[in-house]
Amino acid sequence: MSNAVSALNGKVAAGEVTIREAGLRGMITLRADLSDSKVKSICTSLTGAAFPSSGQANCDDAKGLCWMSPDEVLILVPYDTVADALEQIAKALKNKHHLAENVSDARALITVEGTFAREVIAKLAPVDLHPDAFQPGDFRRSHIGQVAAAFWMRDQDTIAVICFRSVAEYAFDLLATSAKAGRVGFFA
Amino acid sequence: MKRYSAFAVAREAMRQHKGWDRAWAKRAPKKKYDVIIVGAGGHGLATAYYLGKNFGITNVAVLEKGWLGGGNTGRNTTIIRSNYLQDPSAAIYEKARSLYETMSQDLNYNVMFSPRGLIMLAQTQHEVRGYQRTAQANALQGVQTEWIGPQRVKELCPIMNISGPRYPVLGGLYQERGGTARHDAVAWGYARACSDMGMDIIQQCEVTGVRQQNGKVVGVDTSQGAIDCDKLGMVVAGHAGVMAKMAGFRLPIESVALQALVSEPIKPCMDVVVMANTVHGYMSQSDKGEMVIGGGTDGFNNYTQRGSFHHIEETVRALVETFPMISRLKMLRQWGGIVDVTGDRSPILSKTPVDGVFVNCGWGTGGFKAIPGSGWAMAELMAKGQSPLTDEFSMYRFREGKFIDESVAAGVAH
Amino acid sequence: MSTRLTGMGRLINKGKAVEFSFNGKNLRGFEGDTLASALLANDQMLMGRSFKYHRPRGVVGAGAEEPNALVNLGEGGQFEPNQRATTTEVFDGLQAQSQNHWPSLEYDVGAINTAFARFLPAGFYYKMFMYPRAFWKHVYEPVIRKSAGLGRAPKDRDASTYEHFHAHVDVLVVGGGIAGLAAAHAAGEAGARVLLMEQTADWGGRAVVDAPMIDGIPAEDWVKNTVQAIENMSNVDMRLRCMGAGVYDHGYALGYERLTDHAPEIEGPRHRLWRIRAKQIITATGAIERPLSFAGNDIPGVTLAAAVRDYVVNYGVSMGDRTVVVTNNDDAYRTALVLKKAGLDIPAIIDARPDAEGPLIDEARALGIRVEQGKAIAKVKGGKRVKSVGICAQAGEGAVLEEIACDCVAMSGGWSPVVHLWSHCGGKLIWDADQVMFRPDHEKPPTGADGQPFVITAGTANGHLFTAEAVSDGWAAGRAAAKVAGHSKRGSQSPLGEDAEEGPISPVWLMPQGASHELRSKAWLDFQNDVKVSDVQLAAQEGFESVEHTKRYTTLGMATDQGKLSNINGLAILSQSLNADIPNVGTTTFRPPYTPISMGAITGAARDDLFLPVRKTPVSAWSNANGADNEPVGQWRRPYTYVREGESVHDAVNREVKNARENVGLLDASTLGKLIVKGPDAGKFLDLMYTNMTSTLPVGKCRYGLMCSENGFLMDDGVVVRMDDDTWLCHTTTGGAERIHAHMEDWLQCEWWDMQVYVANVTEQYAQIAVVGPKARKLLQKLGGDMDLSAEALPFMQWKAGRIGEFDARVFRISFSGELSYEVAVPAGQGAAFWDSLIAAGEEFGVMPYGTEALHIMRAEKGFIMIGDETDGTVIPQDLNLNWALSKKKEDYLGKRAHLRSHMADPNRWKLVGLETVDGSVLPDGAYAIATGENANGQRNTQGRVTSTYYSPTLDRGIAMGLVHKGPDRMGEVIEFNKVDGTTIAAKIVDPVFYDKEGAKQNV
Amino acid sequence: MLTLHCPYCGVDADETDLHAGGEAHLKRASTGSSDDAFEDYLFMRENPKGVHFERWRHAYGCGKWFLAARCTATLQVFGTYRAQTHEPPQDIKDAISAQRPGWSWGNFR
Repeated sequence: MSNAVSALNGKVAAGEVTIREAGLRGMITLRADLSDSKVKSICTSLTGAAFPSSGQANCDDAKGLCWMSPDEVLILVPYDTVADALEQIAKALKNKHHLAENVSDARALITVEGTFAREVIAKLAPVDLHPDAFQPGDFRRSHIGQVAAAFWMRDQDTIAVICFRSVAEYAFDLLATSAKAGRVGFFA
Repeated sequence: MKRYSAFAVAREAMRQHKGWDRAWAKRAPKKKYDVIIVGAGGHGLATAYYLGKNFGITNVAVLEKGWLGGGNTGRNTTIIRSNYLQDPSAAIYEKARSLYETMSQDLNYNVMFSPRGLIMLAQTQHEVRGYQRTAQANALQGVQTEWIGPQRVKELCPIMNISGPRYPVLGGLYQERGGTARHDAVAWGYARACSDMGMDIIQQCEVTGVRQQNGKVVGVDTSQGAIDCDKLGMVVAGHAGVMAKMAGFRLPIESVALQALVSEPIKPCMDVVVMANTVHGYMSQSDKGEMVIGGGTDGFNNYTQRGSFHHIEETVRALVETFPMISRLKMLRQWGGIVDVTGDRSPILSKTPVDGVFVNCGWGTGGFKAIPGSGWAMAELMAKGQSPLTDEFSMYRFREGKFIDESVAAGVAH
Repeated sequence: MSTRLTGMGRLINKGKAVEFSFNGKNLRGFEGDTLASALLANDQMLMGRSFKYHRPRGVVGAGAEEPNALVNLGEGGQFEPNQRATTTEVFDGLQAQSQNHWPSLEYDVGAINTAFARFLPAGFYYKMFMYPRAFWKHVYEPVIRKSAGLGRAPKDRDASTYEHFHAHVDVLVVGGGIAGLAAAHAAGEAGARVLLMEQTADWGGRAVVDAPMIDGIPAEDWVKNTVQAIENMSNVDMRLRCMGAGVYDHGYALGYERLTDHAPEIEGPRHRLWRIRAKQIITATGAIERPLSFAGNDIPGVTLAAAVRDYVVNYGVSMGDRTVVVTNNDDAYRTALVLKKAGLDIPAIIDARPDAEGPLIDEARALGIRVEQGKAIAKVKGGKRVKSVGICAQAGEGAVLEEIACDCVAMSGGWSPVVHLWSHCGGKLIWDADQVMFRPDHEKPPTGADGQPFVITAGTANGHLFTAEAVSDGWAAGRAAAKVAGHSKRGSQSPLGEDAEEGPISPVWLMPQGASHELRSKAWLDFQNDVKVSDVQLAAQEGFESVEHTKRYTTLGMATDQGKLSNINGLAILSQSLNADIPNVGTTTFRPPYTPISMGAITGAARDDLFLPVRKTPVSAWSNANGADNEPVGQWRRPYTYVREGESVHDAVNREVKNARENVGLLDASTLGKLIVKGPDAGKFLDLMYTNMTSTLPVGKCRYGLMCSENGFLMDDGVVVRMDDDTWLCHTTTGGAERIHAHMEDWLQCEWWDMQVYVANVTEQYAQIAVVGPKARKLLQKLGGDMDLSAEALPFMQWKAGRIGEFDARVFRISFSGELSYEVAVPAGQGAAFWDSLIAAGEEFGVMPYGTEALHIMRAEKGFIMIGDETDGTVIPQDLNLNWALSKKKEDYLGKRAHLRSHMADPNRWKLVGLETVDGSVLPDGAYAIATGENANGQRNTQGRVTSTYYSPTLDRGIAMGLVHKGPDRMGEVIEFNKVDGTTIAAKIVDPVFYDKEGAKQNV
Repeated sequence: MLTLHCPYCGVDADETDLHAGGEAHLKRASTGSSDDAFEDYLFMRENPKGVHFERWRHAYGCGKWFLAARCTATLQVFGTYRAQTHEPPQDIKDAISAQRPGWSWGNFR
């Protein structure tokens, strides 16, 4: 859709750690029996990513899979391929109890990039972000400040954060404020 | 009993204060009492006091497993108000509030009741309607309250930010004769008056069993031995469920922790009590100058008298928004109280399945303000078997689906 | 006088002077000074006034325990009251003012209270000010209040910022003295992830002042080496100016880091609140020296002995020229030695012990210091400054043997371990009679989530007052904590300390032992709150036997230092008064924080715009730019109305109603909850959730659904849509989206877990816009697209998916206004553009947006109920005449059983009706219908109440809905409603549907 | 400030990520039940000072409800387990017995 815009339309707060709303992202929430091989294979074929185990995310910039709960996986695909992906899921899981919904417009993806990206998140979430405990591939659902958020590391200096669209501005400002307040030096 | 007065203080000052007696006598338990009240908190002591004062029943013991006034009586934010919506609540809380007006004189003990005025802020349209409804109800209940606009709120409490970016103040329900009192003094004053009537207040005495014959209470077992009685009042707040179990019945009660805190003392800057339910905080300034702040309760059962820090955070956050000047004050002390809440968040003052056993519990976060009214009503219930003030607060209302729900006016019941 | 010494002061940089002001006077200090040391260096001994008697107060300590030297600090948005001068580092431009006096610190009118002190004993206010009754509020209390409080109330908005930080560690070490350093070092070497925090600006604690040897080198060097070793460990984080504020359950701890208080020019947050989860917590929090209780011990110049030497060694400041040391232990001799060696005069050491011996005493004697044993101070003379002390026998009643001129008294009553952090989560204490202190009882530690101990106390805080045992205890604690956390790599050896031998301390709770009442009433326990020995004794006499009673009756320990200096001394006096042993009287509970922490730090970043999240719909930006007068609905801000220039809010609402009734209006309904419920058992499940039948709804159709709680009360409503064979879309109220989603998950997960149903909350996936009014169809048709929106193709209560213009849309023909209405859902990303298209295309039809108030009025005109107005948590569907929505066919649904209870089946319940005032005016919100007489409690009887009331622009009169006793049977009857002014207003009971009863307008 | 282990996603969740849901193992009384049974189900609570069973939702996490055995006097957690059960699993009961011999709660012991 040509006139679709993401929650913050690519807003950026640049600094030592840069906060960036990532723009339109295709997201599908799939609830199903995750041990089912057909479920796994459709997820993998849509994204090219390995099916994640509990607490993991296998994502690159455009595509990937995030383990949301024992019966839910979040599928990331390019925004304009969602309808097609939903059709493929429906076909693949025909006669299997499942729910697949487009949530691309319900959420915002914000990236936190910079040398103390971990600390920006650790200021806001009750989660151990120490390199011993949180590494690329790990995925965590929790809250930042007062809103629900899920995040994973794309690389050592980049964390991707997903939140609901309605609070994207709050989440962005909170992350930007935390980044601007500077380094704590705890994860040296 | 030596009467307290400025004259008595002056006289004693001349002889090094050697003449002051014990505020309440220290006695060993007798073999038998007409009435035993378990729990020497404000409610238990007030019950005993009014049994003596209103009904001439003075062969009474008040048993306390710790020290008197050591539970929620001494752990609350001392707010007194009666601006409740539902008739039964308004009746008992207004009875309490009116008794507070004369309590210092009645007890000859200065409880420092300070009717400095109380505002419940309306910060959403829903609250505006809810408090207007309460003001209408109060007018018919004989409770003096009024709906006031934001400018009047600001006049009464100049340190308040009434145009915050999130929840501007749209007005408030104002009770001019609401306020605060010195919480410990309420317990001590009642204890002294009870002792003066010849009642026994027995501390460090834990009840371990309720003895019954043919479905009627005949006494209690305690850490200081067995004591007989004709009637037994259980006024033990958070431990009501545990005591009910001893007597063989169940109660719709859960005990959770409530958070409160005070700031360091500063010079007077706030003459009213302010409650902001939308943002979950309330604040007043004590006579010592501390800002006394109350917050929310945990959602889980807890007997530890310490709660979770995130409630403090939520409350302080809201109050910094409402009163920006407190940001650079410091929290001096935080503590938790264990409050007992019922299925409809209203108290139970009731007969029980055991003949002669009465229960008074479930005051949740609203107990302190109710103390004299609760004692008055409970004494009447225990002496006469019935009281119009307690009729609706029966423990059997849950079975009938007849609740007393105060949350409906957006007023959190604290 | 107090003054700066040459050649001393290990913490100050004499090369860098700083300028600051105190009470407007410009003074100089050095970098590294505290405000207290800098004031003393300027001979400013008088720093404040006490709370009750306004007595002159000088500094009594040198650290966190200080009760006296509190100041108003800074100005404007940087102003802060009650700052301890002893923990405030000076910086250029610091402005401080003393507190609690009028007109000035030197001449305080309030000090007259001292003259009346004998009339103001403990608890005097409970016995006075009762008569006449009205005087309390109007005379007594205002006077008491005016004299209360300490610091000034801030006026300005806080100019600083704050932040939080979550840290997860294996071992948290609180305290950077030698024990804490050893612990952190040992735990770090073992491989644990360690956080070490120290509340002051320097490592080493007290050991560096007293300079014992550790591992064969002076403590200061050992500290330097150890700090360096720890800094080299990547697994240990070290924080200065960071206090362990509290230990909570399950290994939670708070750290309070002060980042810019000492240097306001640093950018960034002022304070950082650390929210820590630690597997093990080591409290190496040291000990605090106790004052001695003798008459006049509150006069400025009477100071803790260790503080006196701290000022000399750390800051090169002497408290006085002639210092009398008074003690019951050997440690205070160190003060005498330090002072003597600094060239200061020590007229005498007064030792209450009759026959103490040891190397420290020998050394004092060797330096020519007079040591008086078995002696005590009978009385200190002086006003704003010590002038002399009278010496007497400790065993006597205070007969003065000799008067010694001096300007400083250094006192030591022994040491109390800092056990606050140990105690809060249940750690117990034992009384150590030999050392005369409460120390942590290792048998009864605080336990964590696994039931195992999670706090280890180390060093002086553990009762180890000697260097050797303190440093090795810290080391052992570090090893032990790391091991519990799963780390036990081999490390270096435990450090070895050396100590001078010390003789035993002797408990001295009152000086002299047989002090008269006159002396006891001048012997202070709590310096800030003015609690004296005689006050505690009076409390005991009056039966306040529990330590909690005594504390509360006398206010002992309730000052801003929370009894750090007074608790144990007060407890000892109480136990003596009761003839009981100290451990049998017990201690009060320690509550966090250890020292006060700023509200700003607790708030963190959540202030101003970040105070609370505000939820925004795709249309919010347009609304806010076009006159929206918002109202908070949960975390959303919904336009109440869109006000045009020159228009009142009331006018705007009426305009919006009229326009929607006559032309076409747009409502941003995006906030309504949208839940997808899907699966083979979805129909069965929804039949349990809703009171009416949902499973039978045909695909393509919509139905109004009602939800009750298990307790029978109405909790939500909304339109349910059948999407396909096994999928339903359930609309909820705005506030209901998350709540009802969680409610459904709860039942699915915890009760009916065998059902094959999935639920997804897609509320925010769609912007939903209600296009309402007689011209609604024309407007949508003008946009084009591939859908036939005619009455025949899309009748009332049906839905379709397709395209409107270029937008992907689902169109629901539902109406909450009584008008022809389409609710159109488009993906949220297209929401703003879709709204813009409607506004642009609608111009010719007179399109206008409308807000929640117009929505409310239109639904009330139609007699539709509103959750939250007609319902308040006490209302059941039967009360609202919604029996038609209570399925009789279904065996079970939530609320069905509840409705069978006697009170809910009571025919006397108040029921919904419409209300029309006789005079056409608007009924007041929340008014009650009065009935005759009063109830047993003297309250006016009532027979109903207003639930919604509005001015209807459509009917040009007031309309209302209400619940009235047997209301539906009383149509046409006129009843009276109360007004707060005491008058009443008459209203007729009518049908609640005021407008278009046949539904002709919505069904076209 | 509790930390509870979520048996679904394996996370040790901070209390701020959780939502407390009251007493566990309530037996639903529906149509056909007596007034007593219905009152018991909706209102009567064990509220013990000691071993307790309760419901928690990993609200900000995986969204799943789970059950916890916890001591209300010490806040010790004996274990958490999935909600799809009518009584605590044996290993949870054993864990409690090891720490609190002779415990009982409702009909469980």
